[in-house]
Parts: sequence; C-alpha cells; structure tokens
Amino acid sequence: MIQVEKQTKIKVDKISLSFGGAMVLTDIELDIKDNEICAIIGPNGSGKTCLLNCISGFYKPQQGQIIYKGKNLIGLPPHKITTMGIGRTFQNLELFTGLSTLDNLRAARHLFIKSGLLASSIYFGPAHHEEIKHMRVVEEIIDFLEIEPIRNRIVGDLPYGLRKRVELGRALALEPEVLLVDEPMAGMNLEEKEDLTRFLLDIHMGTEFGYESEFLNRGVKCIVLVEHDMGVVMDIAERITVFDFGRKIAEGTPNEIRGDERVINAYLGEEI
Amino acid sequence: MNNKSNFTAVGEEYPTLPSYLARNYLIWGDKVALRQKDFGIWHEYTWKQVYEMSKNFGLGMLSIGLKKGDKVCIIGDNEVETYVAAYGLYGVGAVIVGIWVDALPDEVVYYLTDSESRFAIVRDQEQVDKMLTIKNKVPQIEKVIWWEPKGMAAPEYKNNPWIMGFNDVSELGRKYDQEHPGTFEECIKQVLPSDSANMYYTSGTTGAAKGVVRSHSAQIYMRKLLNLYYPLNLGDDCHSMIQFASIGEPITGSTANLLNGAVINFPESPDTTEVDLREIAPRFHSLTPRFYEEIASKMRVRIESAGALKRWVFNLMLPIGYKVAQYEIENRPLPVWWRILKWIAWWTAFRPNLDKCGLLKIKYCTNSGFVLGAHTFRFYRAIGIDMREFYASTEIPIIATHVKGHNIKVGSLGEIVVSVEVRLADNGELYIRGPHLFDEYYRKPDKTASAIDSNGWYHSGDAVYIDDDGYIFYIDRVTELASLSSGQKYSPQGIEAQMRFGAYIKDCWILGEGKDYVTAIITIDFDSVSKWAERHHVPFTTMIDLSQKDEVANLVLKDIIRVNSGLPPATRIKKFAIFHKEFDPDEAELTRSRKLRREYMYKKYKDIADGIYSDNDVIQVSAEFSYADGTKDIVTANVKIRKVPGEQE
Amino acid sequence: METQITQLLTYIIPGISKGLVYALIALGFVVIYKCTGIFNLALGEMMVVGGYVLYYFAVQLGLSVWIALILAVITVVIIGVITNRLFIRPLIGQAPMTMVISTLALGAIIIASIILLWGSQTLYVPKLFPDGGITIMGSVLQWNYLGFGLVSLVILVGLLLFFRYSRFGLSMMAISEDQQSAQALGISVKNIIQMAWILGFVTAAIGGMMLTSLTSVQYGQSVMGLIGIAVAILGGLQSLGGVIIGGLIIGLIQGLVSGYLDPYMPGSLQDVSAYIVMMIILLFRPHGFFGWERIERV
Amino acid sequence: MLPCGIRNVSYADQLAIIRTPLQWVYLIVALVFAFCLPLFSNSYLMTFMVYVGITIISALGLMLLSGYCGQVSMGHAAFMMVGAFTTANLNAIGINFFLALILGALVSAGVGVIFGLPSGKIKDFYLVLSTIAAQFIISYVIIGWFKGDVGVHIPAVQIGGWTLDHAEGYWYLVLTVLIIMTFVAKSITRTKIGRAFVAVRDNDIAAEAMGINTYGYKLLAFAIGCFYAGLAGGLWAGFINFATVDHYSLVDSIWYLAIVIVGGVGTITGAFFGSIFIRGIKEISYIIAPWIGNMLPAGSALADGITLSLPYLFFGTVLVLFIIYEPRGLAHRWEILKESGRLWPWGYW
Repeated sequence: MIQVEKQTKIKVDKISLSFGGAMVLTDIELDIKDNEICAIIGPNGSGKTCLLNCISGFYKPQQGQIIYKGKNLIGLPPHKITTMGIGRTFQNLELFTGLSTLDNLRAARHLFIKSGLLASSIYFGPAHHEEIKHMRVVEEIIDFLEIEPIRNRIVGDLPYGLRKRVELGRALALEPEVLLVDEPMAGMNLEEKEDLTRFLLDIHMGTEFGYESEFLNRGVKCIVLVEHDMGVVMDIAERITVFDFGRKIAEGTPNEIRGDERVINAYLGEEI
Repeated sequence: MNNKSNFTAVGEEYPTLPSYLARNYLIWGDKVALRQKDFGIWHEYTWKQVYEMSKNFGLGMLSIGLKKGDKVCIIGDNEVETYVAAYGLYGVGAVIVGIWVDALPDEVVYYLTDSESRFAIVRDQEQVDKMLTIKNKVPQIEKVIWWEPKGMAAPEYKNNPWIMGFNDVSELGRKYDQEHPGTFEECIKQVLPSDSANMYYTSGTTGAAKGVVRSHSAQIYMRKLLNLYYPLNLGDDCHSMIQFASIGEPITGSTANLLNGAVINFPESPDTTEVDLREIAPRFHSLTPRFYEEIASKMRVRIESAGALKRWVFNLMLPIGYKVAQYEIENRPLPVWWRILKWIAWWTAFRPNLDKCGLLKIKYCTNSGFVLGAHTFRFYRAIGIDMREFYASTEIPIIATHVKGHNIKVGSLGEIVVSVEVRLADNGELYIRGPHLFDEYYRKPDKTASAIDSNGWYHSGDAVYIDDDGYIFYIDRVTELASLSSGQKYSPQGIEAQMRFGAYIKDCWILGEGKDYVTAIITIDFDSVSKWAERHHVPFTTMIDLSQKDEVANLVLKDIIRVNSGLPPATRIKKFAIFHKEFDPDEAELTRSRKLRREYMYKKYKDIADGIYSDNDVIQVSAEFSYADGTKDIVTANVKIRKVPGEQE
Repeated sequence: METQITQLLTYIIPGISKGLVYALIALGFVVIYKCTGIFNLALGEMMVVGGYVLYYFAVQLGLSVWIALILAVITVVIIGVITNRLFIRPLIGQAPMTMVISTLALGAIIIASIILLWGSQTLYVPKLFPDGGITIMGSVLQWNYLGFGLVSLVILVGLLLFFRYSRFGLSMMAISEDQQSAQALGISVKNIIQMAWILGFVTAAIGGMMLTSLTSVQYGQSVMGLIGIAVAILGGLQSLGGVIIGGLIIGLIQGLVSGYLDPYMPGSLQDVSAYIVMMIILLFRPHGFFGWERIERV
Repeated sequence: MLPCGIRNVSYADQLAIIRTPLQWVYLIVALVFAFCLPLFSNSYLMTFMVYVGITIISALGLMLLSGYCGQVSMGHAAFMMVGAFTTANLNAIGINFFLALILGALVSAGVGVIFGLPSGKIKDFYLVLSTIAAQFIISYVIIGWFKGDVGVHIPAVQIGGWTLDHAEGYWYLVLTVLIIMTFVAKSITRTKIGRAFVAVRDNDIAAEAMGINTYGYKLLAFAIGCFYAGLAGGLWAGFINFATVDHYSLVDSIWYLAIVIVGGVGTITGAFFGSIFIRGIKEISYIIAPWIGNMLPAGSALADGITLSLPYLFFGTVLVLFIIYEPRGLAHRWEILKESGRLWPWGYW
C-alpha cells in the first residue's frame, strides 16, 4: 500500500450546539483528513449525526467554526456546502420517494447540468444533449451499485436495503470530495452489510471498472462514516473518533480504540 | 448411403467455425453480430469489431503460452466477452470446455482435471475465488482469466500472477498482432474440420460425467441440418442463455451466429433477463420442457390474476386456438371462417399475450431434453407458437424433429431428419448414425467403444418406438424405465413432465418401482400458490405451512386427475404427498439441467419414499434446507399423505 | 385637540370591540388547528351560518333576540356534529393538505345550502343591544360596540380558563403536542377532535352573529372569516391567548385605517389592511407573536 | 410498458416520449381534430372550448407551481387578474395586443415572485394564507389604481387583416398558445428544473443536500406559474373584450386549485383532465340550474337560489368525493387504465 500524505480536509474547531438549552455538542474538535475513511462512533444520542448536520449546514452551531477550503461553513446554506463538494447520506432516508431510482440519481446531477430556463423550456438542443450525457453517468452509478433491476421502480416502493443503496448512489452522483455517510448499516442484514462495505471500499479506493466518468474511477478519497456497527467500523475505518454525550471522548486507530477505557465504559462493556 | 446426396445438398464451402468468422468479417463487416445491454441501453458490436476483439484475445492467449489443440475451460454466463473468447479460441485451434456457472468446486476440479485444461476463462470475482479455493487441486491450470472487473481491483487479485484480466490478454494480443501481422488468419487456416471444437460434459444422471468431444465439422453439420428445418436469417435476433457447458449453446447461439449471421443478444444481468427478453424478442427458442412449462404456467397465472374481462376474452379465444391448432397439427387446410376466427383470436388474445412474455417475434420453438407434455404442447400451438419436438442428445444433437408442412403427431419426437440413419436394437434401444456424430468421450476409450460400435452406430440408450409413418416415440432411457411389481412398465419422467404442466406445480417425483402402484411426491410453485392463497384468503405462514394446506392439496389434485385421465389405469397415481420444500440443484436433488436424481433422492428421502406406501397418513420428513445467504440447517416437517379419490389401490 | 381625541376614540372603540370579535372567531380557528392540525378554511362560512341561524330564529320565527341567540347556538352545535361526521371523521389520518382542501369543499357546500335556504339577498338581524350609548369626551360610544367587546371578552376569557383547567382542555393540549402519546394516555382522539371542531364552530358562529347583527348578513361576508385567520396567525397558532392581542391589533389597525387613510385612498383599505398585516407577519415572523418555530430534525 | 421488441440503443431513445409509430398517429390525429373542431361545431361549443383552452393554460401554471413544486397557491385567479389588466391597460394606451399579452404575463410573473417571497420561511398552509392575502391585496390595488372598479375594454384582437371577434377565430389563437405552453411545461418537467421542483416538493431537506437552492426554485416556480396565469388572464380579457375583477375572485382561485386536485397533482395531463372536467361541471350546473328552478315554486328562495348555489354544491361535492375516493386525481386513474390496457390480457407483469 503506497503512503499518501494526509492533510486536513475539514477542520472542526471547538463547535458547540444546543437546542433551547439542551447541549447537543460541546467543544467538538476534529480533523477530518484526506485519503482516509474516518469513522465517528458512539452510543445513540451522542451527537454523531448532529455533527454531520453541522458540517452539511442543516444545524447552526452557536460557537466555533468548521473550516473547509479556507472557508467557515457555519452559516452557509446546505446547498452551498454541497456545491463546495461535500456530499452526504441521511440516517433516516431522505429520498424523493415519488421519483424512480433513475430520477432520484438524475436529480442529484442537478449541480452539473448547466442548461437554464430557456434551454429547458425548448428542451431539444442543448438541454437534450446534457440529459443524454448525464444519463450515462447515472447509469454507471447504477451499474456500480448493482441496482439495474430497480432502475425504473418508484423509490417509495423499494425495500429498506435497496433504498439505502439508492441514497448512497445519489450522494455519489454529486461527485463529492468529501462523503458523509450516516449509519449506512442500520437495519441491514448480513448480506446487505457486506455489499455496502464492499461499495464503500470501492468508492474509497476508486473503481477500476472502466467507467467513462472520471470521478467514479478516482473515487471519493475522504469519507466520514458515522456508524453503530462496530465490526464494520473496525474493518474499514483508518481512524476512529468516539463521541459520548456530545463530547469527544477518544480518537485513534481501531486498535487504540479497542483498548481505550472510556470507550468501553461508554459502551457499557458492549462487544467491541 | 443415400445420405451422401444430402451432405452435398447441405454443402460445405467453409470447413471450420473460425473460417466462418473470417467470412463474416469480409461479407458482413458492418452488420451487427452481437448486442449487449449495458448501462441501460443496447450496445451493438459489428462483425468487424467482434473479429478484431476475437483476434486480439486469441493471439493474447497464444502469447501467454496456449498451443493449438489445448483445452480451455469457460465458466460464465453468456456475454460478449464469452463469445469473443470462444471465437478467439476457435481461431487459434483451442478446444472449449464449458462448465456450468453454478458448478460446485469439486465438480469443477473434476472437469478441469478430466479435460486437462491449461487455462480457465471465468467471468467474475465469484468464479475467481472458486478457482483460488481449488488452485492446489488443479496444478495444470496456468492462468485464470477474468473479464468482469467488479471487485477485482483488490490487491490480493492484482498481485497474483496466476490471475489475469481479459483486457490485459487482449492487449498482449494487440502487441503480438503488430509484431507478427497475419498470424491469426494463419492460425484459422491451420484449423482442420476434423479438429475438436468443443467438449461438453454430459450431466451425470448415470455415473461420472463424460467429456463429449465434438469436431468443427460435427458442429457445422449440426447447424446445417438445423437450417433445413429451422432456418434463421441474417440479423434475426436470438437470445442465448444456455451456457457453453451445454450443446444447447451452439444450437441457439454460436453456430447460428457464425453460419447464419443471427444476432445474439445478451441481457444486462441475470436479474433483468425477464425484462430484457421482451426487448430482445427472439426469433428462435430451443429449450427444455421445464422452461416451457415455467413460461406456460407464468402466462396462466398472470391471466388468472387479471380482471374478469381479460380472463373472459382469453378463455373465450383459447378454444378457437386449440381448434385451429388441431387443423395445423393434422395438416388440413383451414376453412375460411376458422381463418377469420383465428385472426380475431390472434389480435384480441394471443398476440397481446405473446407480446407480454416476449415471444411475439418467435418463428419457431423447439423442445428437447425430453418430450413436452401433450397439454403444454397443444397449449403453445394454440396460442400461436410453432412449437415442435426436437430429438437431440449431446452426442448427436439432431436426430428427429417435427417438420413444417407434415402432419404433427403430438407426443412423438417427429420424423428422422435427413442424413441420419437409425436402427432399433432388440431391447428397443435406438442406434443412430450421422455426419454430426461426436468423436469420442475424452480419455474414456472404453466408454467410447461401448457407445459407438465398430460400424459407426451410436447406441443412444433411449428406448423408443417408431411407427409406420416413421415417427419416433420416446419411451424413456432404457435404464430409467421403471416397472411395477406386476411387471407393468411405465415412465416416471413422462408422468412427471405431465404433472409439471400444472400452473401450481413446480416439481414432481414419481415413485412405484417394484411397488404395487404409482405414487407422486409433489413440490408446489411457491410464487403462484402463495398468490393464489392470498387471492382466496387462505392464511399461511411459511412454505412448509402452505404446502400442507388442504386447499392447496385440492388445487394439486385437479392436475393429478387431469394427468391420470391420460394414463392406463394400471399406472395411474393412487397416492400423493405435497413436499414441504422445493427440490434444489444446490442440494444435488436435481442435476444442473434440472432433472431429478432419483437414486440420490431415494437415499435422501427414504422415509417418505417408503412411508407413502405405508398406511399412516402423516410422515415426518427432515431435510437439510439452505437459505438465500447460504446458511444451512435441518428442517423437519410433517408431510401429509393423501389418497387420490376414485383410484382404488 | 379636543376634537382630535374624540375622533380618535370613535375610531378606536369600534376597532377594539371588532377586534375582540375577531379574536373570538380566531379562537375557533386555533382550537381546531391545535387539535386536528388542519387549517379550517371554512371558518368564514361557519361564521356566516351563525348570522343566518340567528336571523332565522329572531326574524323568521320572530323570537326575542336573546332567546334566538341561545337557540341559534344550540342549532350550530348540531350542525357542528353533523359536519364533523360528514367531513372530518372520514378524513382523519389523511395528508393535512387534503384535509384543508376538504374544508374548502365544506365551505362551498355550506354556502350552497345557505343560498338555497335564505336566497342570496342581504338580510338584516335585529340589534342585540339598544341603540344610542354613553358620551365620553364628546364622542358617542355605541352600546353595541361596548356590548360586543364585553361579551366576546367574557367568552374568550371563559374559554381560555376552560382550556387551561378543564380535563378536556388539558387533553386537548396533550393531543396538540403529540397524538400517539396522548392516545397512550387513554385520551380518545376522535372525541377530542369532535369537541374541538364543535367548539371552533360555535365560537366562530357567535362571532358571526355579533358581526352580522352589527351590520347585516350576506353569504359574501364569509371572507371576513379570513380576517379571523389573519388574527390567529398574528397571535401565533400555538397560543390561545395570542388571539386576543392579535384581534386587538387588527381591530385597531382597521379602525384607524378606516378613519385616517381611507378618505385619501381609492377603494377601502381597511378591508385589506388585515391581509397586508398578515403578509408582513408571514414574511418576517411566520410563527406570530406568541407562537414558536419548530426545529427541523434531520 | 412498450411493445415487445422495442430496444433503446441510445439514451435519446430512452428519453424520447414518443417511441412507437402508433403514438405518432395518435398525436397527429388529436392535433388535426383540434384544428378542425370549428368546422363541425356551433359557436356555443366553440366558446366553451375557448374557455376550456384558456383554463388549461392557467391550470398548467398552477400545476407547475402547486402540482410539481408543491407550493399551493390560492391566489391563482389574482395573478390572472394581473395579466388581464396589464394587457388591457397597455392595449388601451395603444400597445399591440400580443406584445401587451407577453408583458402582462411577465408582470404577473414578477408579482407572483413578490408574493412567493414568504415561501422561504413558511410552508403548506402558511403559504396558502399568503397567497390568499395576495388575492385580496392584488384586487385592492387593481381596483384602486388600475381601473379595476370600472373595468377596461379591449377591442377585438387582430392578426394581420383577420379580426378574431368570434369564438371560432379565437380558438385558433388559444389552441396555438396552448400547444406551445404545453410543450414548454412538458419540457420543463422533464429537465433539470422540473426535477428540482419535484425534489423541493417531495423532500426539501434532501433537495438542499443535493445542492438545490430550494428558495430560489420556489420563487422560480412562482414566476413560471404566474407567467402562465398572466398569459391566460390576458387571453381571457382579449376574448371577452373586457377586463374586470369579477372574473378573478377568490372563488375562482379555489376552482383552479380544485382543477389541479381533480386532474391529478404532478401531471401535465392532469391540467387537461381537470380543466375539462371542472369546466364541464360548471357548464352543466349553469344549464340544469334554471331547469330545476322552473320545477320549484316560482319566487321561492329555493327557485332563485338554485342558480347561484348549484355551482357551489357541485364544486363542494365533487371536491370532497375526489379527495376521499380518488385523491390522486383523474390523470392517475387514466394511467392505471392505460397500464391495464397495455398489460392485456395479463393481470400484472
């Protein structure tokens, strides 16, 4: 394995978040580095997801700042942050349930389709060409995630496992530099977990499936994985941060975390 | 030998399969040869492209040490790469050994060692892993070549010299071609008609699998004979889902592609086949009864579940279809009014129905393997498909068939095809001789000797009966014929085929050898039965629960009575039980070609096989049961034994 | 100076009392919203129904006004029960938007039946209070206005106390917080919704009776119900008390506008002033003065 | 479900709406029929058809705004009013009708955006309220400052030497506009913008996460929707040669909302079905009301009330019936029928 230098991608600097008095996050400090899968674990309600929501702009921390590409993300609207190259999936699926799988992914290509109102209302011409171009990209994602059979199914009717997959694909379609994955394994059976793990690794390493779209071959180098399933985290994460009651209680490699007292306490001796 | 004339009639301007590849490159260069669905749309490959790709691959194989006459095994579903590889290998004179994708590791080991293959070309990670697990058992394999890159990026594969990518091989080939141009063409010339082209392992219903070696000329004669009865034109769409492991492949696929220029279409993925088949709309189907029965019951179930109007119209038209079919079967001219009715029925019921299941463009369907149940056969002809029996075996792929324009005897295998001679042995066994006979069982001279006698007769091992008009009627394998204690002979497979026609019956296992009467152990088709149960508000929890419901039993009973009506009273089904699970190839209960493996079944399920003849009406059966994710455990169930009313034992 | 104040008063007092009536109507709206979570766009029609029913008893049957009033209220309760059964019950559990649309349909049907029963012409209801009034600082304060202000105030306060302390009020609060857990507590959501619906209907209707007895009754006035909604928004939908403040503000604004702006503006600005206020509120403080905004959980 | 044997060999095929020759035939037949309609129908029917056509144009706008982007508007008629009066007033000061028409639509779009502004902070019902407010404020402004109180006269529309003072003639104008605007609407819905609209409707959080500026698209939806409304309003005024506030009341706004719901939320065809259905109902109620009235004792409240009340009654009943029994509208029912036809003779695929 060739060593790549890991400079900080996102710097979370002492952020605190509270909902009407209730402290959800306190003085969180975190360096999300490039070229690694960084996992955030912790018991339920320990503020993992809240952190993601802060990064992707859905929550506005009262204190601290989140530096990405030299900008402070706090205060920016979510769609701006997405445009800056931070894609995400949601813990409790947020899909466009009325649309087909295909259209869900196409909707995610929004950022890259340039044709404006006029072109769209004429359709034939530039808009048409763009649609075709992006169909290919979307289809490659579908091929990558092996969801061809449900291509034209309405997402609302799909089983949970497949929906998760579609959502991952949708995040992928944003061609993000940083991918925030929120509890991808929740409610999955063994097989689905294996598949998803495989996909995540492929995304991280970059695929070599001879796709046309560069970003798929390149892959997403920086992945933040919020997960409850210890096994998976220990397998694929290179660095783990542990949250408890909105505080960071530990950080390190899987092995360091295994041994860490506070972590074991936080999990009340849960099998790690 | 009056056959000689027929040979010349068939003609032989191109002696080998690769020579056809070269011809097509010249005469059809920009015509479509293969069509693969990928990324949601159909990608077309012209003969030029296919030729180039095959050439590169073939030469690539040479440059990694393949010699003319080497055996190379192919494991993978049919895709463009499969065919490119095959054509490339034909070109450089290698012999293709097809192996079923779902073959168990031990089986693979056997095939590889028996065929002395030097290379393995496999589709994907799954197969590569399979190869890796058996690596030390097959030392003669020099390289494993994969073509589906999914999951192959991992270092343990990349850094393993034993494993190689399809494209890398082609790349080597491209270089090789630049260094010595014209090599491939030269190789093609080197290949002789008598050289072996393919090896097929006959599914082991009896003993260990034997490698049937077939020469180029044998393959080509096979296609030319087929063309006399089932001509295909340039650009006709075909769908070849039969893997290279079976003689069915050249019948539906490669030879049609090479000789006739039919286009082979490949679905996107196994899961989308059903959808893609409609888009392909193939012109020619050559399947086994099992598939036809599945399709037929699919139609029936989906029409059953339709609204009243739809059902009414279809059921109104079906009799017309049968009547018209009867005219065609008896080869009588169709009266005008029946023509009109036929037209109406076609447009109101049959055409739309065929359109739904993708059979609309079908020119002919041939059934082989064993005889198609008369009901199914008539049904297909009724709904407007030119269904014909087709008597074939791996050793000699076309022996007899129904002929358009002759009258069609339902239940027969049709008439002997031109250039084939037959002779009936005293024990009723059929001896055959013809130009497309196989060469030998690979490395089994004794077996070969016993199969092909000194004056070239092939002992088929089929017990048949030929009537005065020269129609062949299949009785059963000579070895498979069973007889009751009374000595009454009957054919289990025949009855099973009839049973399987039932929309709700998946499989059937007929017992009775040495017993006083015939009994049946039936497995229901869970999909259709559960749908039926929902529609009729029959509550159930599992397959096991459902299978023992009395309502379901009555459902099945209808079919038993139907089948019994067509049997001599002595061999009618007297008792039956509905099995609590489906028979499963992965548990070796069926062969890969989905035939029952009786001896094995009898061993495995002895308790019920005997119990059904005992007087107790519930029998506890315990069987290993494997879940989708591969985990297994023992399932025990109480299977009810039921009597068929009106049949005294 | 003197005259200006008198003038001011003559605009303010009606404003206040009208505002209180609005508050009453708005209360009907809020009650229904809190329990069922739907915007009742039939509010105006409910209001007008009050007026017509009152007219029926007071004029067509010629009963004395106050008896008519009581009978009218009873009738309205009955109508409330019926409409609840016909329109609300079947739709419980539907998407909120469809419920709202169905209230539109309800409104249309009410109007239709009103026209069928009373025709389309304007009708006049006898005044509840004697004419004339007391004179403060030279300006005459109509008994009507004072009366209505007082009555509405009493009803409002009464209802507020009822909601705060009665069992029904509390369970209503519970439901508005969280239906599931409310059910878990053994509160029959169906009944509460029915109660709320009737209450809302009655309050709106009473408001209607008063307004109509001030002026006249005509089905076109149903649009005034929308002013009630404006008031509710202004006060904040989560708070019952807010409606009083909201009502007063709107009422005052209308009074003042009618006095000081309308003379110099084409059309009558006082009718739209409520909507302009609502628009502004929606733009800058959508949850109103006493409401609170929900945090989007992602 | 396409006929068997039709393959997409390119994404252009996959995206195409019309895939089989038969579909082309249907389309052409339909168009020819529409254009030949005046040849075999009286002026009463044509007048009705013109109204229907204009209604559809307006409904398309509301469909995009409410049906696709999910921003329910109860002030649609008001925006038509804007279009009507702008067109009329501009026409009155001597600007060519068609130019005035376009300008009217644009102005209406602008006004729409203004009243769409709250959509940044508020959703569903609240937005409904702000659109209701729009209804009143707009009509107040128009009555106050743009001759709304007396109304504005528009001379018969002229194209070249041809005066469209009769329904037959005007029908062609309306039809052309309708075809163009339908095409535009369809195009918008099948491209970036349409998908963004649906994204905002289905799940605005996810939409934001997809980099879609939800607020921006809501405003855009208002602009487009109100542009359609303005266009329709202008055409309407042009047809009856008069712009008056009475034709664009809150009740009409509600009718338009009903059209969208009855037609089927989120479908272009829905706008057609809805408009024809609702217009039909209104027409029928107008026809049978007097007929019923005559059967009732003359002079009774019922007799004179029936004419007025019947539309309300129909409206209420139809709406509530649809909400309870066919919440996804006629278009959905139509789709089901079509699918069932294509599955013939199968029950499911």
